[in-house]
Amino acid sequence: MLNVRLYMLQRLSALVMAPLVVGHIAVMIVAVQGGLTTAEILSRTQGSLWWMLFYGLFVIAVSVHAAIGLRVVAYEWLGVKQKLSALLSIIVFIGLLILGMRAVFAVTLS
Amino acid sequence: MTSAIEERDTDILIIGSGGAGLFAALHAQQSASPGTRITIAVKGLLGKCGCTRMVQGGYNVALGNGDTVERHFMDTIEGGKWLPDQDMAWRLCEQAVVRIHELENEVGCFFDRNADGSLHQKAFAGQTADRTVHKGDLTGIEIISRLMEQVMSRPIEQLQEYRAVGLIPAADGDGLAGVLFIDMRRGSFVFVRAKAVLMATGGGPTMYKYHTPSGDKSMDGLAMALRAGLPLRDMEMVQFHPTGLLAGEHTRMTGTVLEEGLRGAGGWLLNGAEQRFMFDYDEKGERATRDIVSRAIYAEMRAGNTTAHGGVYIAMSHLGVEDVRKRFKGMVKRCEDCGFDLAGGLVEVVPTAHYLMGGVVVDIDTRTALDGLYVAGEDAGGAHGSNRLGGNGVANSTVYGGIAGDVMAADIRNVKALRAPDRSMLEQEYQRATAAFSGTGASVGEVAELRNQLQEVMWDGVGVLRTAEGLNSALRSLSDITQQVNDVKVPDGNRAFNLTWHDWLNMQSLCEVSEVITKASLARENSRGAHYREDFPDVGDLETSYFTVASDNGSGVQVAREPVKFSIVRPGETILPAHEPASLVG
Amino acid sequence: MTDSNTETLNVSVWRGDASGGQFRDYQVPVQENQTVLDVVTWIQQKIDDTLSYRFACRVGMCGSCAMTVNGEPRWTCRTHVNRVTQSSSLEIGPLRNLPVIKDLTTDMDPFFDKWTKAGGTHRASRSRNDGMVPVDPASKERMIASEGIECINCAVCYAACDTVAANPQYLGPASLQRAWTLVNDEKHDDRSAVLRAVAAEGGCYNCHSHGSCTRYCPVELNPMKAVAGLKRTTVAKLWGK
Amino acid sequence: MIRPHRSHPLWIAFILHRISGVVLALFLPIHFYVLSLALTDPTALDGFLRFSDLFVVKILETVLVLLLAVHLFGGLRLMAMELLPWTNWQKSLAASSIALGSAVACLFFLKVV
Ligand SMILES: Cc1cc2nc3c(=O)[nH]c(=O)nc-3n(C[C@H](O)[C@H](O)[C@H](O)COP(=O)(O)OP(=O)(O)OC[C@H]3O[C@@H](n4cnc5c(N)ncnc54)[C@H](O)[C@@H]3O)c2cc1C
Ligand code: HEM
Ligand code: SF4
Ligand code: F3S
Ligand code: FES
Repeated sequence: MLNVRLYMLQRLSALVMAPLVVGHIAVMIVAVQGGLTTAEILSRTQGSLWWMLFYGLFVIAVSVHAAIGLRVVAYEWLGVKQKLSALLSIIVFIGLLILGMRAVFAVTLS
Repeated sequence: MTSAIEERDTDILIIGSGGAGLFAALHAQQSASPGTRITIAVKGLLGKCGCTRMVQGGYNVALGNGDTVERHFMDTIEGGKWLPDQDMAWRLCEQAVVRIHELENEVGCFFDRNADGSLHQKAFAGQTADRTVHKGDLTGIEIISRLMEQVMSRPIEQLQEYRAVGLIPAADGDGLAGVLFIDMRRGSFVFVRAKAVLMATGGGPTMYKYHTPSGDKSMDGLAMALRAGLPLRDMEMVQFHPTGLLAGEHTRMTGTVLEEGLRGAGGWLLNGAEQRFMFDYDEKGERATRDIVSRAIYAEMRAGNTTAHGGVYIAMSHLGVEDVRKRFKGMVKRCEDCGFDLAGGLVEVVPTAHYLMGGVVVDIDTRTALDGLYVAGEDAGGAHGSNRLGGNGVANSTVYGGIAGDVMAADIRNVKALRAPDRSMLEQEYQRATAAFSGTGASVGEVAELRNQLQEVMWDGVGVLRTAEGLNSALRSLSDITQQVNDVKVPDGNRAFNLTWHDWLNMQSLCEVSEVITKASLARENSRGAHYREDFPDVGDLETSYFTVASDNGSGVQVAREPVKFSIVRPGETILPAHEPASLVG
Repeated sequence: MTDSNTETLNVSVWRGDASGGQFRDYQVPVQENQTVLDVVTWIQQKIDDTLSYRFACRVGMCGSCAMTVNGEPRWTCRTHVNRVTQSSSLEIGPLRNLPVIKDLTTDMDPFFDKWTKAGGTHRASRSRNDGMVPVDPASKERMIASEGIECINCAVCYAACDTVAANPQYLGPASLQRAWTLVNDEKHDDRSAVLRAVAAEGGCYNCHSHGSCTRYCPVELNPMKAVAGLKRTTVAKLWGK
Repeated sequence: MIRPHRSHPLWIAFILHRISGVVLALFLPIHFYVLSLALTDPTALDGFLRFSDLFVVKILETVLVLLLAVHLFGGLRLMAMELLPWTNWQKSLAASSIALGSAVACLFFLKVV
């Protein structure tokens, strides 16, 4: 099911995400206090190249990572055939990437 | 009815996957001409049955540091009390050197090393040099696992859970045509034809109440050989190990070996009154040799000085509980798993039937009197005489198994075609094996009950201490038990993996060979090595030593005596150079 | 606690074959020093002579007797009944993850086929005519190889592993552990071939470190550690090249 | 029924890792969708954020953080086990990673409420 490449991609993406997740959680703990508003979020992120890179990278990594992860789970737990789960995995990857990038642009651009 | 028998062909057929069988398969595969079909058939799973896997102590081989093949040979001859076939013993000692290198370098075993990287060798009892190569105290697992891997990864056909039930001669009476098997998983019969057949089913004296060999062994090979008219030698020579675990009759753990090293390290044997007794029998006390200790324990038992289950105790705690725990980790854990505290408490032990020195008469190339049949390993007689040195068992099976593989590969080059079987023999063996289903006798539990009876009879009458009276009475009981076995009815609903049927077949083999052991014991009117006659306690004249040869030519088992040929060395002499010390062990 | 002769065990034994089956109940008298194998033997010898099971050595060396006992994979010849009974009842079935032949016996061929597939066969770098290689028993490599060498190929770990259950290609803990000993065996002629075998489809990357293999190995080996070693070594090789 | 052979620490660590991973992966599209509202429909986003002031939703958020944190530390533990030299306290490490994850989630919960 997993070969070296997929295995390494999953680990690599996880390693990339590790600091980003720490950052993300930290931001949430700090930001969420007293509730969130759209304006609040946007004022922090909008127009910031750094946040764009931060979340952009996050989205790429998580798309790769979750796609590989779900591929294994589909194969092992849902009995999805090898080929089909590979296809599914690609769909998940593209889907997450598009949705994720849209979200990143939404909060950082405009 | 023979139409119920499936047939298949091969060139070289090997029965058994112990050290002898696996080595034969490997060598045959290496040396046969390309395209030769090689098949290995075994009663259990490949490499997971038989006794080679259970070897603890190790493998005897002379590898220098003062030790020589000559010295190994002399120890083997003296250990066997001048009864071994000297040419076989010599070949064993000489080829062990090659085989151990093969095991390490080609098969991939790893044996324990000294700190400087060289092989570690220790001295088993009865040896005059540090000679025994080992892998901790699980040497057999290392040897068999590695051999099994080699055989599994080569083009060798495996027939697992195939039980050999009969050797089928050629129709024209010229040699062996093939072997009749039961495919145990399906419960059906398969006749395998081959140009050469190695029988390596590993003897194994499991007809005794207490025994060490694995449960699949039931003397099938020797029984088949006997029925095929082949002579068996030294059949009275049953080696007992002094310290088998005694845990009650209902557990299969009973009889399994507690290692020799326990006594060597200073363990005590105590009788039922918790008193040491070994010094009443021998000045070396617990450190005396296997046969002496076994006889002493047996005598205590007969005198009624026993523990709850009727044995004696082994005690280790005086050596320091923690030390024992560390030094004999495997043994302590094994005892603990079934509820005994070896390190701190007392564990009940009893002598237990361990090894059969006797077997089919073969030449030094494993050939038998029947063309096309070869025998190696514990099934073959001759190499050990009246006693086997600890560590010479695996050496024997691996050395001669390898030889058999090479010899068969060479011999079949001159065999043009498969031999046509004697159909009436095929039919006869088929009928014999299925007679269980047409018996008239009783119910569930009968076979197991008869096995218990057989084991009692052999233990009491043909055991550690023997007399003419006891042997004769055992013979009578044996014929009675055999009769009852023939009458048993085994359920015929489903023959697939029908264990009760196989227990019955085991009993058939065991009864046949028990009779041979008993008659051979009667024929030897002296006490040599493992065989002890209370009515003939003398060793007898060494110069005129004889060995027993039993055979059945259709009129019952007859035992003859044949003089030992001292082809290399005569009693009282040695082939060691004059300046060599008697022993190199400190 | 024991009125040994009168007390009985309620034993459920799986009966059937490849086409299916169900549990059947038996009453077996409690005895001291009774192993699970002894219970099964008692049933076959005294109650129901059609029961099939497998054993050979009866002392934990051959790995033929493993079964599922009260939901856990175990060697039965060395499992004392006291250790596993729950309110004097026992449930005994065939080992998981292997095809059933009949009752308590399974076909172990898939297990051994994977053993070979994982590269678990020594390849000779010298012949019987060469001397023996001196090997320092305390060298790092040898110590690692020795850790996993006493495997009795009982398939208990294979049955315990849920990844084996879920992923038919997965080579499983025992074969990978054997491969790991060979990767650390300096006598092996082509160790990178072993690494290639374990990195291929079905290989070591499929292990999710459940640790059930290590938890249940009756001889206390650590296949999980061996598989981690394979992952580490194969990945390092990827960078190294 | 969870069979007894699965009731040991490392197996529990595995199941937590897998479930957290799957739940996070399923949550992700929703998360992304909601954030994209900033671009397409800011009022809806505000509505959503007010909705998330509800106590139940706060709990749900905390659970997500818990899963993320547990998955993070569990994942780091796995990678340490696979890629760094072996250590013999895998069970303790597994327990610690779960504990650490829970601690982070607690912190989050306390701050949020
Ligand atoms: C507990 C124990 C410890 C020992 N320790 C030592 C030691 O330390 N050193 C030493 O040198 N020796 C030792 N021995 C002796 C040694 O194990 C044997 O002498 C040797 O291994 C025999 O090898 P073999 O190949 O002839 O037979 P085995 O290894 O017994 O193999 C026999 C094979 O034949 C198969 N078979 C049997 N019947 C049939 C049939 N009807 N059809 C098909 N197949 C059949 C069996 O299933 C098995 O595969 C020990 C023996 C025991 C029991
Ligand atoms: C923070 C950093 C993260 C790390 C360190 C990490 C680490 C890992 C690792 C090592 C695995 C492999 C587990 C295995 O093979 O047994 C894995 C699996 C997985 N991860 Fe992550 N992960 C992280 C974040 C995420 C995120 C944010 C998601 C969700 C979107 C996610 C979803 C998954 C999924 C679905 C799996 C598959 C589960 C399985 O195979 O058991 N991970 N993760
Ligand atoms: S690793 Fe342990 S459990 Fe697995 S096959 Fe080997 S001995 Fe059995
Ligand atoms: S149980 Fe299975 S998943 Fe890996 S750690 Fe052991 S092989
Ligand atoms: S019978 Fe050999 S391990 Fe249990």
